[in-house]
This record gives sequence, structure tokens and C-alpha cells, in this order.
Amino acid sequence: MSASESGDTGSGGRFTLARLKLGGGLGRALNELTIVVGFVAISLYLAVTTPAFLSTANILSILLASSLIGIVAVGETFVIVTSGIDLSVGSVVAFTGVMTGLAIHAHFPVPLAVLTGIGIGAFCGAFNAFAITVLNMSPFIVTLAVLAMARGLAFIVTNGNTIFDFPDSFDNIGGGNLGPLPIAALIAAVVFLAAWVLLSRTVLGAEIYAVGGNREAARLAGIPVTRTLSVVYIISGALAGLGGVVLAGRLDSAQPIAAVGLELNAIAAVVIGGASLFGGKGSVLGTLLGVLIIGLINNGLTLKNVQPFWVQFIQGAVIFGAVLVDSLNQKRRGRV
Amino acid sequence: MSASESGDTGSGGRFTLARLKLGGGLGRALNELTIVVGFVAISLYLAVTTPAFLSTANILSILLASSLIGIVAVGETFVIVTSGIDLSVGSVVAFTGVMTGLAIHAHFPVPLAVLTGIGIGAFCGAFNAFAITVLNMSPFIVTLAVLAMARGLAFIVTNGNTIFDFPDSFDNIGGGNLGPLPIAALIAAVVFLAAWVLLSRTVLGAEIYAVGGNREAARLAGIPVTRTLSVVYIISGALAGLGGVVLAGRLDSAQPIAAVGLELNAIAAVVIGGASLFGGKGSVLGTLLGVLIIGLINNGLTLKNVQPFWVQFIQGAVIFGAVLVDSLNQKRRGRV
Amino acid sequence: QQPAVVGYSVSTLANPFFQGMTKGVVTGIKAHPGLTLINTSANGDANTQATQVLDLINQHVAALILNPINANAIVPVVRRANKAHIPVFTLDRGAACGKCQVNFLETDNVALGKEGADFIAGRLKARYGTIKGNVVDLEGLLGTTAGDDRERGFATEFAKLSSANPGLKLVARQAADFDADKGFNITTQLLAAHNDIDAIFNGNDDNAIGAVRAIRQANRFVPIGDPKHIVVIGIDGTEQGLSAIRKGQMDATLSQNPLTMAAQTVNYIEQYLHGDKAGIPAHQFWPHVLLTKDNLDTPEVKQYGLWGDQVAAQ
Amino acid sequence: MHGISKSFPGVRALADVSITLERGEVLGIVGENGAGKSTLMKVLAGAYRADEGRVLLDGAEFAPRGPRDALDAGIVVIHQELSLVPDQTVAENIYLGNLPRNPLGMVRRAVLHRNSRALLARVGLDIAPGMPVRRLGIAQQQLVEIARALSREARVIVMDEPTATLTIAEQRILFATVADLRRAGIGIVFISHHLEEIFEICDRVTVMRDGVTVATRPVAEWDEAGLIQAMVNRPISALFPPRTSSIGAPMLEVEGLSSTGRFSDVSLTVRAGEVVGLGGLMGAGRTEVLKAIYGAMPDTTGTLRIDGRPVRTRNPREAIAAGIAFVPEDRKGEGLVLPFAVRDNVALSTLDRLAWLRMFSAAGRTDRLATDAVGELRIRTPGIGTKVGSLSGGNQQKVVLARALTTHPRVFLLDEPTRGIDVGAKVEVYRLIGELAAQGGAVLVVSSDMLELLGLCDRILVMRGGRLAGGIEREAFSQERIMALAALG
Ligand SMILES: Nc1ncnc2c1ncn2[C@@H]1O[C@H](COP(=O)(O)OP(=O)(O)OP(=O)(O)O)[C@@H](O)[C@H]1O
Ligand SMILES: Nc1ncnc2c1ncn2[C@@H]1O[C@H](COP(=O)(O)OP(=O)(O)OP(=O)(O)O)[C@@H](O)[C@H]1O
Ligand SMILES: [Mg+2]
Ligand SMILES: [Mg+2]
Repeated sequence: MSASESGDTGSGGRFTLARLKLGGGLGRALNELTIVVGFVAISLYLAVTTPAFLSTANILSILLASSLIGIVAVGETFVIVTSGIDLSVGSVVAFTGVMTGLAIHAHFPVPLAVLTGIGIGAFCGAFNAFAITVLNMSPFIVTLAVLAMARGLAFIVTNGNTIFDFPDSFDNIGGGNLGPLPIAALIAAVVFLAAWVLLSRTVLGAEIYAVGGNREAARLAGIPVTRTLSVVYIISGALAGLGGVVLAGRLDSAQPIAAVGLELNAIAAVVIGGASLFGGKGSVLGTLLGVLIIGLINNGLTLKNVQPFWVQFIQGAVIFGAVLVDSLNQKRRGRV
Repeated sequence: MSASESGDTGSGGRFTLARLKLGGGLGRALNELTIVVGFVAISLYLAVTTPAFLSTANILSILLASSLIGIVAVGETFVIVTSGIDLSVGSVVAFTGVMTGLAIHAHFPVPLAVLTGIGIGAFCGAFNAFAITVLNMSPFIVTLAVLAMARGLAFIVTNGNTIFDFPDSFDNIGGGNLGPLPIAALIAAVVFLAAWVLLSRTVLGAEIYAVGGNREAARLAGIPVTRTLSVVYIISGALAGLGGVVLAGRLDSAQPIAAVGLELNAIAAVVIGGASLFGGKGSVLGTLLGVLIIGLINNGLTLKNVQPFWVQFIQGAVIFGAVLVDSLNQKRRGRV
Repeated sequence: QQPAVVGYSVSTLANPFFQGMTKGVVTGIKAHPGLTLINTSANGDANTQATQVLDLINQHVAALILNPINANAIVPVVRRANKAHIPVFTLDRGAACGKCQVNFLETDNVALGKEGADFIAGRLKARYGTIKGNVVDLEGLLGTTAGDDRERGFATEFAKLSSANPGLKLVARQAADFDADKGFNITTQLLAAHNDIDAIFNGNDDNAIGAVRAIRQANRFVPIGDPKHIVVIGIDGTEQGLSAIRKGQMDATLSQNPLTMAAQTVNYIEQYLHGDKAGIPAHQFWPHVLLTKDNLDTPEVKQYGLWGDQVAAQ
Repeated sequence: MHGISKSFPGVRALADVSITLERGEVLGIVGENGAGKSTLMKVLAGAYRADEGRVLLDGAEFAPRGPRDALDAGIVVIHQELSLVPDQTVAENIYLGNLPRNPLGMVRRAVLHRNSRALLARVGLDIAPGMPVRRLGIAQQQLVEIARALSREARVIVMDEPTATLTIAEQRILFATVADLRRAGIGIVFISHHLEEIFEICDRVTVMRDGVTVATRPVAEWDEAGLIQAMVNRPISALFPPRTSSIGAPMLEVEGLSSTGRFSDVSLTVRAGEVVGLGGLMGAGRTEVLKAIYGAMPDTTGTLRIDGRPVRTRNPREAIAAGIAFVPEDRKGEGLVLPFAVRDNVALSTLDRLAWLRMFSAAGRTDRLATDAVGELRIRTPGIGTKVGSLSGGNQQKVVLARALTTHPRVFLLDEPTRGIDVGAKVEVYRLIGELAAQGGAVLVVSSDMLELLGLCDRILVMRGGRLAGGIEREAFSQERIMALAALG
């Protein structure tokens, strides 16, 4: 135990963040998220070796590319903090995307179509929540089943076809800019901010951590466990719905095959950001870092013209390295 | 609480299995695995509605189709019982498959080539184990990184090409028959039997459960936790290697893209079979049932020639239903 | 003078055909000293592809070769490229915005499916005198253009054939996802359930290999020409597909040539950058051929090119 | 509470139990392990639903559908099994389910910390409210639970063995608090296995046995012998067996044991046949010293000799091989594999010894071992196949003890070995410790129960702030001397 470590630090990340006063507290909060070391290392390497990396256009492109996975990963963060898992998000993105597209084609006004997409996502989340809380099923199986069912529905409702050709007012949600800034990235930023407030500043947030950290204790303390879990899965579903809208707008089209495997990337981002699949740990700031690390890696691989066969290998190796730094750092500090 | 339930039941599955004396005990063991209800229901439905279902050829075809996922799911069972996860198995199947193929093409004798495949799988498992135990990294991240790296390596070593055209002596491992029985299914049966003995009848098995049930208590009780975890991940890797050999033989070819997503199916089989991702629970018999349920569903969808768009939806719905029966049953019996 | 940078985004490398295409692009670029390549693969995800193309645009490449995952989903970034005055050349699959691309060099997947149905009809006619028998359709990955268009071509033609020939029946239509193991498992189960299957149409050669191996395992293989032989036809002409045809395990495949096709696109880029822009056609179907054991090693086919063999030889 | 009955698979935990609690009184409930005390309180707390019976609160029917209802009605329970969220802070745990919020639903952090500090001071715990609970010792966690109970608007407070992990100092503070609460008109249920505590603070005492109430009388009408008789239904002669064993050569010798930031330079010797106590205040580092000897504490320096031979214990496995046994203080976190049956927990350290060829599990031998252990330690369980997690706290503790004995050790490191176990069982544990010593074993016991140390040990060592503050021989034993060493020195 190093002398620098006062008795007050050493939590799983969040609770320091919760106390973060944006001045001096930030340093301490980041100190908790040692994954920041990996993040900085990758950024520095790219900045030094690749001139194009630090250009505004490139940085905006990273943010844009990270916005879909970011939105979905925020929902996944909530779920994982409760020691659950939501494998359905990728399929729900595809399903809500095509449903939104169908709504647009059925001449729904854009705001209503967007709400339809988000609402259907929330409904998928509510289905997950019902099966997990009331029917007492394991989150893994439930959301795996919904993964298959939502994907199937996306094919069934579209007959396998791509839904395309949306009005610009819709496409701009995912593909437009506000001044120089991609709107999708702005939406993601708002989602992150709201989630950060919710998880680290509100009573509901604290209850989510409590339910994930010790469900029985939470129950005995009068926390409404079923309601908390339901909220969490519904948020995750609704954000996947928002993701479907953003993706459909970005690509001016909605495909039933979209976003396959997105759930694994989202979960990876959350876990890279310091969350534990056993619950009670994790933070929105950590997830943000995790998402950006994945975005950085992919951007770097394109910028450096890495041959496609090597891409996957290097992706894996860099994630491994970034998390290794983190875990050695924690080990050194005797926190394990 | 039904009168039939003596005070002696109610353990996590295994320890009842451990005492299973193949006569009267079997009933009790199966009683523990209420997923058997879902299994029987699906079988009955298919038997009644589809004349071809009960033919020997069809049942053998189910066993054959289940053999690859079965072999891999056995390894995953060990890992999940320790509260770990191995996401790398699908990629390791592909990587060991192409390495075995390359070995055959380099004129390795067949047994040596097979050992090469299994050995490389075991090595991947050892890498996972090292990172998880010594470097103290999370199993999810480690095996996710290895998922990407092994897949990348499979592309790199083959330059993306399919390796094919093996001698029959090799192909028969995965694609031959012994009398009426597919050799691959026999191999899977041996793997299940060995795993069942290991997990439910040996000291190592008991240690694996203990490490998964409460790692700290296991450590303080003198169980070599690091060694136990290492064995488990190495077994999982080696079985993925065996899976790669079987797959390459069956298709007379090895592709770097093979077995994408196999890990999710394997994990699903284990969880359907009653294991918990939080460790300490699960059994080889349960996994066998889980694998067979997935095999049955796919068989039923093929036999009934369900339209492709509906396949995924129904897969999801049936898994949901099968597990729902299980969880309601458990709830009714007050075991939750 | 600095070579002009060409950005390339292939939909996926999870399939030998696209590896062939990529090799065609790479060798094509090498043949032009004035061009260099940035090579990316979208791993089958349309969103990833959009991002990669944007990253390529941000690097101010001189031209883009796109093999879109989806013709509609690629449109927004193609328009971005248009705004940045970067010419776009689409390969195998186009962008659904017509003139936004300089050239669209395409495989006619609908025709491939149709010709597959016709081939099977021909073999059955030879066997029974009339077009009759039991046919299995193992389609490709749902939601992909190749899978869906081939299926559409096959299904439309098969419906036509079977309404004219009542003895022609489709006993099963299942998606084998371009995955050999999936093709193997489905075929195994179909063979167990039906002992009178005459032919299997496959969305690509990997599916077909799965079917061939399943027939072997089920001890149902008899040589071509025997009335009990199960006709297997694939699409693409992969190296393993060609090998299976040579061995008489598989009847035929319908092959395009991604190598020459991709090289042609690179030629167009050279022409666009340094030559006659107007001479580049807006749209073109790249020809394909039916390969069987009989014509596989004939000069005409050699002339067209067996990409499967060529790629492996490199 | 009237006519409460509650059954679990294979056990009737409560059979027609009735108790009443007046405003402003302290009702003591005592009974053997597994008598049903905690179950009764969980029914009151809404954590379990009774099979039969009803609860009246101020004369009105009260049927909680969950803990929330009970809390809303002012019934606050400090559960026997700690129920804290390890990754949340002390303050958040104190206000678990009850965080101060502003109208937007945000946590009022300043209020939270201010109030938490006040509550922590009230229970005598000097830690920052922002400290994560994960880093607290088990006793500190207990105090956080007590602080939580005090934070609630309560009409009834139930304390289920609140003192099991506390040392004298904290216990005194708790009792003062209880007196305050009583004066404020709050009804208190106090459950403890420390009978002297019962006599000190209770107004009336209810004795439970085997799921029924045996008797309820004002405390003045009970004496210790009568209470024990009513609890265990058999006479118990003396609490502590006479110390008879002859003390032999040094068996465990520890020299210069240090672990950075935890404790330093601890040297001690335990002889064959000797029982040595290790006393001290909470957080003095006693647990860490035992774990270090046992090889369960990384980064430890120092030397160890057993029977004069130097041994290295780099991990618990080596310690067990060297003949050392360890009973941890936190049975749920460190002692038991909760999803396992009693049998498999007992066998956990001897899996290979029991096996055929050291490889294949031998169900028969395992069953016999477990059956013997259950009989010998009188573990109250429906069967050796019962999940250990469903046993009462005290019986769980006995399972841990039983396991430690299976490895035929000669050096015993016991950390709070009688925590939460009833008088009858305690006597058995004391007898057991006596026998272990008599058979030539060396026993090192950490206990926060000073009377226990005084009655049990041949010698007491006292730790303070990570160092050995001194030792006291049996002839010179007194509470005052221990306290002096522990607190001042
Ligand atoms: N959740 C449960 N499932 C099954 N049996 C249980 C459960 N909880 C308690 N029991 C059983 O009910 C009986 C009463 O247990 P309880 O915990 O109320 O005892 P207690 O009087 O509090 O004992 P202790 O002094 O050891 O804490 C015991 O036999 C115990 O094994
Ligand atoms: N994991 C940990 N990280 C940091 N500090 C810890 C940790 N565990 C314990 N401590 C602190 O180390 C000190 C010694 O604790 P220890 O449990 O050894 O005391 P003890 O004398 O056994 O007291 P107790 O009566 O609580 O068992 C305490 O201040 C405790 O808070
Ligand atoms: Mg109790
Ligand atoms: Mg202690």
C-alpha cells in the first residue's frame, strides 16, 4: 500500500466519481480508472506516428463512429452494474431500425417515427425485464432468446429487404451535422451526460449499484429490486432503440442484418471501462473510455493501413494490452 | 413444498449427481435438472408431429450435428463452473482447424497432426489461464482478446485461404462412421463421459466447484486455486482444439472463418443446462441436455422445413420456452 | 511524382470470393506504378463500412473502390465522397444512387440463381426424361445481397419450372448461411428424413461443400451418371469447389472471376485519373461461366480464368 | 406476533410462536443455534412470509409484503448475517434504501455525509463516510449496520446478535445507545448468545428451543443456570473446562513477522498443549497475523518454525501440509462454499485424502466423515446433504470448525471461533479446544470476548496498532490488564 493512498480511495471507480467535484476531484476519479493509461498510450502513439490523427475531421470521425456503440454501451453499463447482461441489444438495434424505417414509409411524422423506434426498444427491454424479474429467468438466456427473436422479427417484418430512402429530416439524426459536429455524436454525448448524472448523482443510481452489489441487502433495506431491475433493462432497450434510429439515419436505410455482434462490442467497452460482470462496479465515465479506446483502435488500424488480415489480431492484442496495464496497475497498488 | 422433497435435496446439482448410483439415483439427478421437462416436451412434440423424427438415421443426425458444439460446450462447462467464461472457443476451433490442416499438408502423420491441433488449443487455453490467474485480468476481456487474436492468426497463417483435401484417415475423425455410428458423435460421447467422471467423481472436479462457489474459501481450505483455474482453461482450449480437428475432418477442409459465434451457442447450451455464470453450479449432464435441446430445435426446424425468416425467431422462442418451464418449475418448488 | 492513393473497402473477408476480389485489387494496383492502396475490410457490418469510408475520405484518397455490404446503406458516404470530389467505383455490388458512382461493375446474382435452377432441371431431364424429382435449396446468408439475389433468381425460375413440370418438387428450403458446417448439418438431417433427394442447389460453394461432405458421411454418395446420384451445384468457383468438381463429388458451380473483375475496376481508375473519363461505362455485368467436370480444364474456361486456382497459386 | 409458523424444506423452523413487545422495553431472545430466533425476526421484517400466524402492530393487523412495508411501519432489523453492499461507501450503506434526496431525485451528498458522520460517532466508529465498505473489518461492518438502524425512523428495532463481532469498547457504546432508544419509547428485541449481556440490558427474556417458545419471564426471574437449562434442555456444568494439559516444547514459533501497512515485527511462541489467546481492539491486526502464519497474506516477511523445524507457508496449502489449521472470522466470505452441502464443506480440505487413488471422490468415506463431524460437533442440520447456506449462523460456524479439524493439524489458528454460537455449543467448542491442547496441539485463539480469553487460555498476548503490546500469564489474568495493553500500553 503506497503512502499516497488515503483510506478514502480504493473503491471500484464509481463512488469516487460520485464525489467528484469537477476541480480537484477529477484527478482522483481518473486515478481510479487506470484504463486511462491505456487510452492515453494509444492516443499518444497514434498522434506521434500518424499526422492525420489529430486533424479535426479525424477526431470527429472517431466520435461519430463511436456514437452508436456508445449509446448502446451506456444501456449495457446500467445492466452490467446490476450484475445482469443484455445480449439482445444488437438485434434490437436492427429490429427498431427497420420498424422506424417502416414507420417513416407509412408516413409517420419524423418525431413520431423516432418515438416508435425508441418505444419498441423500450418494449423489448420491458420483455427482458419481465422474464428476468417476474418469471425469474437468467438474464443471459432471456436476452439470448430475445437476440434471436428480435433478429427474426426484423427479417419477418421486412421480408428480408432493406428499408431505405428516408427524408433528410430523419437522416440528419444519424448522419447530419450541427455546425462542424455530427449530430449522432451530440446525441451520444447527451446520453452519456444524462447517464452519468443518473448513475452517479441520483438515488436511483445508488439503488442500481446496491442491487448489483448485494441484491439481498438491497431488498432487506427496502429498495424495490424488481422495479430497479426493470428500469435498467428498459433503459437498455430504449437506448438500443435510439441506436437503431441513429443507425438508420446514418445509413439512410435499415437492414434486418444490421448491428450483428454489436452486443459483444458494447459489453467489451463496458468491461474495458472497469465494470465487473458480477455487478456493483462500473461507471459511465469508464464506459466512455472503453468506447473511445475501441474507436481509437479501429481508427488507427485504418489510418495506418494495417492489412485486413492483421486487423483482428491487432484489435485483440491492443485491447489485451490496454487492460493489462490496468490490471497490473491495480495489482501494484494492492487493490486486488 | 411437496412431500417428495426430502431434506437431502436442494444442492447445486452436482453433489447429488456425485452420489448418483446409476439405478435409483438417476431419477433424483434428473429431478434436479428440471430442464429435462423442456427436453421431453420438445421431443414429444416432434415425435408426434413429424414421422421422420424417431428414425434411427434422424437421431444419429442430431447426435452428429450436436457433436462439435457438444465437445466445445463441455470445456465451457468447466470454465463456467469456476465462474469464468471462455469467449475464445469459436476462434480457437478455427485456428486449430487450419493449423491441423497445415500440419497435414506438411505431411505430419495424422495422429501427430491431431495432437498438434489439440496442443495448440491447449496452448491458447494456457494463455488465457496465465492472463487470468497470474496477470489477474478478467476472463471476459482476456478471452475476448484471444477471440480476436486467434481469429486473426487463422487468417494470417492461411492468407485467408481454405486449407482442404486431407487423407481419409484424417477426415474420418470428423466425418467417418463406425458401423452405423458417426465417429464424431462417438468422440463427443467419450468427451462427455470423461468430463462427467472428472467433474462429478474426482477430486479435481470437486475443487473446480469449490473454486467457483467461493474462491476465497477454497483458497483458505488449501485448494490450489491457480492450478485449478489453469487446468480448466487448458481443458477448454484443448477441447476447442479437438473441435477444430473434428470440424476440419468433417468438411475435409479448414477455413479461417469457421465456427464464428460458436462460443455463444456453447455458453447457451451450458446455461440452458442449469449452470450459472456466477459459478459453482452446472453439470455435464445438464450441458448434454442443453446441447441436445439446441440440436433438437434445429432438427425440428429442418424437418418441418420452417421458412428461413422464421427460423431465428422460433429458435429464440423455443429456448425461451424450454428455460421458462425450468424456472417456473424451480419457483414452484420454492428453490429460488 | 507521388502515387495516387486508392481507398478500398471490401464488405468482408469471411469468404473466399471476397479474398479473390481483394487479391484482384491488390495485384491490379501493383500493375499500375502510379497507384497505391489503402486496404480495409468492413467485417460484414454496414456501419463499420461507413466509418471506414469516411476515414478514407478524410485522408483525401484519389479514388475509392467500394464493395458495399448494402447498396442503400452505402449511399450517404458515397455522397460524402462526391462532395469531396473523390470518384467512387463500386465492385460486385453497387450504390443505390445511380450516377454517384463512376462505374459499377457487377455480378449478376439473380442470373446465377436462375441458371442454377436451369442446370438442375437439365440434369433431371437427362435422368428421368422429364423434369421431375426432389430438390433442396440451401440458400446463403439472409440479408446479404448475394444470398438474397441468388435465392430470388433460383426461386423465381424454380417456380416457373415446377408449374410447368408438376413432378418437380422443392422438398426443403433452408438457410445455410454460406457456412460449410451449417450446410453439412442441414443436409445430414435432410438426408436422414428423405431418401429420395435428387439435387441440391447451394447459395455458394461453401454450402455445397457442406452438402457434399454430408452425402459422404451418410454413405449416400454414388458417382455422377448413376440415377441415384445427388446433383450438387454451387456458386463462386472456389478452389475447394473446383477440386470437388474435378473429383466428381460435386456436379457444377457457377463462377464469376473476382480477380479479373477487380483488375478491371483498377484499370478504370487509371483511366479516370490519367485518361479518357468519358470512355468508362456507368454499369457493367461481369460475365460468369458454368463449370462442370467436362469443361473445367478446357481452353475456353482457361481463357476466362479459374480464380479459385489462381488465388491459391499466388 | 401470534401463532407464527414457518417451514423450510426439511425443517420446521417455527411452530406456533408468539411473542409480545412493549413500547420502551428491551426483550431478550435466547436459544440454541437453529432455535428459530433469526427466522422469527425475518418474518417480522417482511423478509420471510410466515406460513401461519399474524402480527399485530399497535393493535392493528400488520402483514408486510416485503421489507419495504416493515421499514415503512417503523420496524428496523439489524440482521444477523451482514447485509452491506461492499462496493458502496459507508455513508451509502448507512442510508441504503433511504438516501436523502432532493426533489429531482438526486442524492443530497452533503447531508448524507454530515448525517453519516454523526451516526458513525454515535456508534463509536472513527472512519470516513466515503470509505468503501469492502475495506472494513467485520466488526466495523457490524457497526455500520447498527448506524443504519439508528438512521431509520424506528418504532421497533431488532438486533440479531449485534455484539457477536464487537469488542468490549464498542459493546459499551452500543448498550448506551440501547438505553437511549428505550428511553425514547422504542421497543427493542435483543438477540445474543452472551448471557451476561442479556442480564445487563433486557427487561424480559424469551427462551426459544426447536422452533417454539419455552418461556418468557422478566429478567429478574431468570438466573444464568436456569436460562441455560431452558435453552439447551440439559444441565451444563462449567463453561470452561479446567486447564489440565501439560505444556510441552515450543510447537509454533513465529519470529519477526511483518507485513507492510498491516502489522510489524510480531514474534510469538505457542507450545504443545498450550492455548494462547490473542487479544486487542478491533483493527489491531490480529486477523492479519493469523492469516500471515497460515500463508494467506501476500507480502509477508518473517520466519516460522514448527516443532523447531523451519517451515515456509507461501499459501494455505503449504500451511495445511505443515500441520496448521485456520478458522476464519468471516464464515460466509472466507469459510464456507455456500451453495455446497454440509458434507462437501466439511470435506473441502481433505478432498484428496478421502479419494481413491487420491483422484476419485469416495462418496462413502466423505459421507462418513461428514456424519461423524455432524455428530461430534452437534451440528443441527436436516442432513449432511443440506445446503450449508440454509443452516443457522451458529451451525455454519461449527461446519467451519469441523472442516479445520479434518486435516489432522497440530497448530490451530482460530479467529473468533465461537462467534455467534450458543452457550451449549460454546461449551463444546471450549471442550474441543481443551482436548486439542491436551492431545499436544498448539492453539492460538483470537477473540474479542474477553471472558472467553480469560477462561480458555494459558497465556494472553495483546496486539495494538499492528504490534504485540505484551503478554499476560494465566496467574496474572485480568480484564483490566488486557484493556490496558490493548488501549494504552
Ligand atoms: N433460508 C432457509 N432455508 C432453509 N432452512 C432455513 C433457512 N433459514 C433458516 N433455516 C433453518 O431454520 C432453523 C432456524 O434457523 P434460525 O436462523 O432462525 O436459527 P437461530 O435461532 O437464529 O440460530 P443462530 O443462533 O445460530 O443464529 C434452522 O434449522 C435453519 O437451518
Ligand atoms: N483489505 C483491506 N484493505 C485495507 N485495509 C484493511 C483490509 N482489511 C483490513 N484492513 C484494515 O487493517 C486493520 C487490521 O484489521 P484486522 O481485521 O486484522 O484486525 P483484527 O485485530 O483482527 O480486528 P477484528 O476484531 O476486526 O477482527 C484494520 O484497520 C482494517 O480496517
Ligand atoms: Mg440467528
Ligand atoms: Mg479480526
